[in-house]
This record gives sequence, structure tokens and C-alpha cells, in this order.
Amino acid sequence: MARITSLAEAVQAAVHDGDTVAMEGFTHLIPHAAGHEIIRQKRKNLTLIRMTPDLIYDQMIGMGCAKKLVFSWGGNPGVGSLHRLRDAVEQGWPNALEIEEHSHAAMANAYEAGAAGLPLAVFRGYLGSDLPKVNKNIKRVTCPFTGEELAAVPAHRPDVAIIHALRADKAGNVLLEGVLGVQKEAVLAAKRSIVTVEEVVDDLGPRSLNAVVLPAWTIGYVSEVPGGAFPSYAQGYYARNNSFYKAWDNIARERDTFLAWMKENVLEKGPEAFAQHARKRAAAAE
Amino acid sequence: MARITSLAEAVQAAVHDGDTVAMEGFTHLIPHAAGHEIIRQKRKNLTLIRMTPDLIYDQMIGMGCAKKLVFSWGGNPGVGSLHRLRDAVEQGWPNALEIEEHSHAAMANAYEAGAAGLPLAVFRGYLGSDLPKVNKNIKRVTCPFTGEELAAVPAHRPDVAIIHALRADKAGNVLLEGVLGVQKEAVLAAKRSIVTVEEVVDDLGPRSLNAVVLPAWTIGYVSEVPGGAFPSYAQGYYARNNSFYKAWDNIARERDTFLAWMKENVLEKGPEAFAQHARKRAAAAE
Amino acid sequence: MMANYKPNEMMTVAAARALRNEDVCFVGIGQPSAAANLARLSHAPNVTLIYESGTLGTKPTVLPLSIGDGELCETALTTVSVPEMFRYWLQGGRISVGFLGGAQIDKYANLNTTVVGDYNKPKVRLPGGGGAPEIATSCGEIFIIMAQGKRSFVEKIDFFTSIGHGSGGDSRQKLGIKTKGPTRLITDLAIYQPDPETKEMIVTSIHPGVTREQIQENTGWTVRYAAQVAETPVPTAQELDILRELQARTARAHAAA
Amino acid sequence: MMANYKPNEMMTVAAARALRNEDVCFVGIGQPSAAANLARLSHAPNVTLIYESGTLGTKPTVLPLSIGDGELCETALTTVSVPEMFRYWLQGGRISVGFLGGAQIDKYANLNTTVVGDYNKPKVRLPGGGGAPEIATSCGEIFIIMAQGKRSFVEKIDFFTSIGHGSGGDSRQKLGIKTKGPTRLITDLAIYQPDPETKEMIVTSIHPGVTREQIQENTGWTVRYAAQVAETPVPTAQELDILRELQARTARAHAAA
Repeated sequence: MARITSLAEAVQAAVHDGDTVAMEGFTHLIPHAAGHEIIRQKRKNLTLIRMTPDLIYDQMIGMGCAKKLVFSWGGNPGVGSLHRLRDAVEQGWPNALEIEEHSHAAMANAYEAGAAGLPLAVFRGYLGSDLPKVNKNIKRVTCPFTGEELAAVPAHRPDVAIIHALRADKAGNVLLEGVLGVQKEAVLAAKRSIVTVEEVVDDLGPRSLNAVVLPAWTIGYVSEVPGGAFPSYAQGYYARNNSFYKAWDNIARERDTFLAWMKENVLEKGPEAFAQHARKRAAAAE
Repeated sequence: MARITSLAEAVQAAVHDGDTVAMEGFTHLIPHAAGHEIIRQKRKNLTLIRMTPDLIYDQMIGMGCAKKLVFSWGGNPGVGSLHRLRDAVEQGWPNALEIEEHSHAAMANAYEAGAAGLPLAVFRGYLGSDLPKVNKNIKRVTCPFTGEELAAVPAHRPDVAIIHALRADKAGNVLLEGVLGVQKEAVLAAKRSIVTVEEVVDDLGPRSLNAVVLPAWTIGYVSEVPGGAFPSYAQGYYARNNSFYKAWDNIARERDTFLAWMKENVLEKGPEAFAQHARKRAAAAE
Repeated sequence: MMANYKPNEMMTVAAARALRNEDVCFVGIGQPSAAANLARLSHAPNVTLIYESGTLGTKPTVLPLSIGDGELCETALTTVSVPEMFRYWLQGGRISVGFLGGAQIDKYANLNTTVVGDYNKPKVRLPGGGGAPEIATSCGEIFIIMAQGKRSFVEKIDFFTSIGHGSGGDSRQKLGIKTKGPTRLITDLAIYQPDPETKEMIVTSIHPGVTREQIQENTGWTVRYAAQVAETPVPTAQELDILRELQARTARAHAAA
Repeated sequence: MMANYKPNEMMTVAAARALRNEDVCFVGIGQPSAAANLARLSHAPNVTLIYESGTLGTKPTVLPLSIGDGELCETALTTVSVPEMFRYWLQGGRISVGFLGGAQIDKYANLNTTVVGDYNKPKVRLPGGGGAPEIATSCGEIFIIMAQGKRSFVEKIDFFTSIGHGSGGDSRQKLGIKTKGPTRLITDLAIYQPDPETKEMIVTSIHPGVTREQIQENTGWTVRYAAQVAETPVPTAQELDILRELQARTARAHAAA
């Protein structure tokens, strides 16, 4: 049953050194505030799972939180490389990073299988690709009806899933809307979970009969962090800050500019620093 | 791309003798008007797929449309037996009926797999049940990662899927809301499809960003048949007619009362007869 | 039986009492639905009710006739598709209690809802398993509600639609099943629970006014009793009021439709 | 080159023209997104655009920077989850055209977006495959957009991220793949299409003002030409206007964010 706590408490309770952690959000609703909190709490040796590592994992990898990355596309969308990820893979800075590389289809299916309580995902995939040669977690199963060989990957069953959502009610029921990604699946697949939200409200309010809602009893911790997805976005709250994504390319290119930025904007700040992004946008919209 | 036609034209074009037909609707949105049209057009030797055969298949089986039934629960919900289904299975009237029997989990997974273009569905099922002994389409596959043996059934890939939905726009995009059942999966799994709707509107109107919509290009035929789900219901249009479900028990118990009812209410009527149920309810609500 | 309630009501009340506030319950139509909603309207206001039609956390005012009545959807937290229900919610291991019933039950609480007689030449073709085969193995534990009678409580069921405790002992574990299976069989006469070793369902509580002779007369196997057999507390006035009001509301609503 | 347009614009316009009104197109970010939306805003107003973030039938006013910008969702018919996108929509065989690009391509239009150098000791770690491995095999056909250069158009790619025509001929069929694979490679210099037999990508149309020497200088294999090589029609004023307005709107929107 969801406990509504501060983000610091939630990370303290749910994320331990050495955990397998899935922080999801497909462009939309990326849990940046939670990533910063994990960096501040100096978690180490994490196995990070995420379809699109993106800025949030670039930051966590650059700050030495990760020992392994399970992913399918590791770039800055529409901009270019993730320099910290590349530095870790190419130069081992700040530490060597093991990688387990999949396709999007495999990752999405692996989350779906995890949510469904299955040990594996079966799909038509990887035909003609070299990825099975470099990833021993890509196998094949044979359809007993047609003889077709299909791809199989282990289900994702992370220790902790962390997502950002639009809002929660006071019981801890959480609403998602818009680009949904694999967040619902990540939470349902995980042993523990943290959901940061733009706001905690009395009632989720008028919604579709088929609204995407994670019931309180499927969630570990809920923390109110307005703006917590910045520079990603929260549908109906604030837009994606495309300028920041472009600016990150320069910030992260060199180790020293990266470290200076992290010190000023993460280590010396708290989750409340994200609120300005929610507010700025709300004001601009008026 | 969806063609908007009369129901008679749609059935004429899409449903042929000997076809495998899935008519879905999980209590909600059962395509009764389409079932009646198939009976009027005297289709024969159909393989009927449906999780809960219900009154619609009781009628089609009793009128001799079916040679085989693929199902998981064949009763009149909350009332009792389907007498026409029982008469076909127990006495071979009006013709012998082959059955392929599954669990709900297997049927739901088989539709999901069909929609996903897979040849099979893999799930944790049938443990300790006798159903695999009487259904050769229930097999096992072994997880190459854990060694767990899981159940496998062939994906449903019907020739035709027929569903009833709330409304379509003039381009043929179709909206579902409420109890969703397996209708979207059935349409996506099928080679051809017919969707009857309460109304065709200019625009689907305000809706959730994640509304359950079948795009026009995934659908074969769309036919406006107000009340077309009666005695099932259409969320926001009219309620389930529980009294009719109870009355059906007496109508269908004997062959002669069944045939008399079918003659009067199906053979001598057309899809427009369903409109009274939509109207009656609308009037009562005022 | 001298009482101001019917055996059926005692059965429903006893089943309702077994549900806890923190349970997530997969509800079937009929007696289970009455019991689960009685629990929600009395001692377990926060119990989470799920119907296989996809409705999560539903709070119906009247009992549904079918598993997917509009009432269930309109009062739910949200409603998901049926494939999602069976994959993420049932198979996902998120349900603590499943309710089942059947046409035949044996002493290990295996259930038959498929056929009476031979499968290929049935005497009676029953509706079939529906969700039961996977409810029986995926829910944390199973409560069974069935009125007793020699035709339904039988030595040997004609078809294993859903497993209870198999042939007893560690039958479930041998099949790789990790859940508890039937922990309570609630009838119109008594409450049965599995023997910790053999897993045979043994009587642990007898409803007021019912005799052991009555129980045996309505059971097709030799009934065994726990060392300590309780008397089921009679339904309270409040329990009966809530149940009867719920059923009256339901009858009015279904007649009007 | 004497012209009032850039090679990049020619490439985008040529790619847009290949899309038909009835296509269902799986759109990638960057050039494919520009081309697909140019098609939608010019000759193919009913083309259905799908982005892997789950947006079905989207009609963005400005080009997204990312694959899941709010603009895509707000202008879509609806938006589904990413597992559903990859299962029902891509694997389900509902997409007629997929757009791909890459860091390296060979003459059979196999693509590398994974690493330059050895996988375990890469010279350059590229972003990776993303959706490409299954886009390449599940879409009815594939259009590839890439600017030419000797470092990207290579004899041998360092890693097969997604298959084109494999080692040519019936490579795809031997792997059980039923779709056509790359039917068009559109560059800043020319358009390539697969030889019907060998499946080598051969030049079928050269952009105005481009020479065969230029093409060879920018290709790491010996370029072959169709028996009849066309000259790509120059971008029309209307095509350029629409494209430039789209890009100007996009630049303003992204700067404001």
C-alpha cells in the first residue's frame, strides 16, 4: 500500500546499493528529481535498466552510481551522444560500465512480461541482427504449433522501479496520461516502487473509465515533487524543455564542466529546486 | 480502410460459410444485431470463437450456423445454462457441435497474441486442470532462462472479428469505453472485421489522450446500428437488460419456443428493430 | 432450524467474514459477489474488489447480474482490458483471495464446472471453467462457497476443471504451484479448512443448529472434523440488514432493467 | 551545384515523395520526421504517421525534437503504451513503411547504429539500435535516409544492428523474414533501389547537378547503376515552402521551450 513520503525518505527506504533499478519515462515523465536524489544519497553499484538512458542516466553514470546498464537506445534524443555514457563505456570513467544491450521491442516486451509475472518474454525479434551475438540473454524458443523460432529475453524484474506521474490522490492511487511508455509495466514488474508526482490531490477527478491508474496497493512510495520531470515534461503541466536537452550536450561533453554542473545543480540542491520549472511554465502559459 | 455500410452489406461481404468468426464483447457491447444478421443470411459451418458464448451464440448455434465452438465459459451469466448450446453438445440438435475448450486466461492470451502477430500465446496456466487432456491445442513450452514449463496455445487469428462499439467518426475511427473485454484484440487479430456502432458522428469528441480507439485503417466495415448490443449494453447509451437475460432461459429451454421466438424476432426483422432498445432507454432516462 | 436467517445467508455471512480489509479479492458472480460486497459494506470497507471483466477496485451499489455490468465499471477506480486483467493482475500475483464455486467438489477441494459424465458424451454439459483454472493457481488463497448436497459434494469429481489440493499433501507444490489453494470451504452447513498435512478439507466450524448427521447426509465422502470444532457465530442483525438491503436494491435494479 | 535548395532539402523532398496517401508510416526522429510530415502537408494528407512513443495517427504542427514530444500525443488519434506499440502495431504487421538511418550502411542496406570498432572495445559507442532491429523486419518496406560519405557508406559495417538485405539475394527469406526490407535508400546525392536479383542497392535516380564521380567519391563500395537512371525532379517551390515553414515553426517552438 502506497506511503506518501518525502522523496528523500522514499529513496532512503527503497533504493539500496547494488540494487537493480528501472527508472522509466519514454521522453515524457522522466523521473529526473528522483535521479538527483539517488545521486545525492550516493548509491553505488546499481544495475540501471532503461529503454532510453537519456540525460538522467548520463548524470547517474557520470556520478558513479552504476556498475551495469541494461538498455536499447543510449542517446540524447534529437541532439546526439550521451557523453558521460560514452566516457564510461569507452574510457571507464568514473568506473567501468558493463552493458547489456537490447532492442526497444525486447525491452518493452521484457517489462510487459515482468508485469505479467512471467519469467520470459517471447516475441518476433532480432532477426538478422548481431545483438544476440553480444548479449547472452537473447535466446530462442520454438513455437510448438508452427515450428517458428521466436526471440526470448528474460522478464525485467527490477528491485525498484521509479517513475514520475501526473498526480496521486491522498490514498496513493496514481494517474498517468499522454505518452505512457513502459511506466505502468515497470512498477508492476518491480519488487518495490517510488512514484513522484506533480501534485497530490484529494481526488483524481473526472477521467476516462479506462484511465491509466496505478492503484495505491501496487505502489511503495509516492512523493510530491512538482516539476520533478524537468527537463522532460508532464502532460498538461509543463512542456519538454528542448533547449536544456541541447544545452546538456555542452555541459556533459567534458568531465569538469559536467562535475561543476552536478555540484551546483544537484549536490547543493534538493527536490524542491524542481518546483521552479513547474511554476515557470505555468506562469508562461497564462 | 473502414467502409461505412449497412450491416447487411457488411455481413454479405465479410462473413462466408465455413469462416472462423470471433464475435466478442465481455458482457458489455455484445454484437447481437450482427449475430441476427448472420442468422438471417443463413451462414453455415462457422467456427465460432468467443470467451463467453452467451445468448448470441446460443441463438446462432440453435439456428444451425455453427459447426465448432472455441470458448471458455458457456452459460447465461447469473442465470444458468445455455439450452441451445447444451442441446447441440448433448443431443446434436440441430447439428453436432465440435468444441474446443479453454480457460479465460488462455482465450484472452490467444487474442492478445493474435493482435501481436504471434503464432502462440505463452502464459502460466492450466496447472492441475484436465483441460489439456481434452484439448490438443494446449501445449507446453520451457523457459530457456528458468526451466519453468509454461502453457502455450495457438494465437486466435479469425477470418472475421465482429464487435459492437460506442461510436465511429465519419472516417471510420471507432471508440470503445468502459468494460473493454477483448474486442480491440479480436479486431486486430482478424483478417476482416465488422464493427457495429451506436452512432456515426462527425468527430469522436473530447476524450482521454489514451482513449481506446481502433483507427479506421484497422477495420473492414463500420455499420450504424443503434441499440445493436441489446440485451447487452452500451456504456453511456443504455443499460444491460437483465430481465431479458432471465427471460431467455424460458424462451430457449425448448426447441419450439426457441424457433418461434427466432422467427418472430430475428428472421422477420432487420437491424433497425434494435433501435427501439436504444430509444426506450434514452426515453426512460429523461 | 430455528433462526431468523436462512442457511444461504449464514453461508454468505461466513464467507464475508473471512475477507480482510487489506485483501485484494477476485470476485465471481453470485454468492462470492454477495459475500465480497457484504464484507466491503461491513467490517472491511477498504477491501479491494476486482471482477474479471477488468474492473479494478469496484464499489457497486447493487450486485451485478453479470461479471461485466455497467455498475461495476462506473464505480471502479479504473477498468482494464481482459487480456491485461489476466496477465498483469491475476497472473501477476497481485490478488490475495479468489472466490470459486462449482457443480462438483471433492474432499481436496478440486472443482468441476465442466461436465457431468464423460467429457465427450456428457450427461450434463456445464458452462465450463471460465477464469477458474488460473484463479485456482494464481491467487494467494482460495475461498470456496457452495451449498452442500450429495450430488455436488462427491467422492470423485467427473472432471478436474480447477485444482484444489489435487490428491492431497504436496500435490500443488509438485506441479510448481506456489500459492496456498483452498483455505476455506464455506457451505450452508459448515466451514471446512484443509488439514495441515493431508490437505483434506475438514470441518472446523459448524453453523448454529446444524448437526454432524446433516453434514454427513449432504456429503459424498466420510466427513472428518478438526480436534476443536467451533460453532459459527450467528449472523448479526447488522450483517443481515446490510445483506438484505443489498439484495433488495439488487432485485429492484434488475427488475427495472 | 546551382540551385535554390540545399542537398539536405533535396534528400528530404525525395523521401517525402516516396510516401503514399494510404501508407502507415513508422517515423523516426530527424530527417524521417521531416520527410513524413512534408508528405502529410503536401501530396499525402491522409498518410498515417506513427511514432514509437505510442502516438497513432499523429499530425504535429511542429517537428518533435524527441520521439515522444507532447505535440505528438496532443495531435494524435490516440496514444498507446510502448509495449502495445511494439506488440500490436509494429510486430502485428500493421505498418507499411518504416524509416531508418544509421551511422554506417553497406551496399545491401544493412545498418550499424551500435558501435564503430570492436563491440567490446569500441572506438565510438553509438546510441544503439532502439527500435531498428524489429522495424527493419516488421514493416512492409523500409526507406532509408542518409547523407552520403565514405565514413558512413562502407564496404563492411562494424556491427549489424538491423538487417537490410543481409548478404543479398534471398538472405531475408532464409531468416524467415516475410517483409521487403529496404526498397529505397535516399541520400543527398541520389536514390538507390535494390537490384531485383542480387538486392544490392543500385542508383536509380541522381539528384540534379550531381555527378557519378561525386557519388562514387562518397561511397565506400563500387557503385552500380540501373540500366535507366533518372534525374530526380527538383524540389518544387511548394515543397520547399512547406518544408521551410515547417522547419522555421519548429525552430521557433524549440527555442521558446
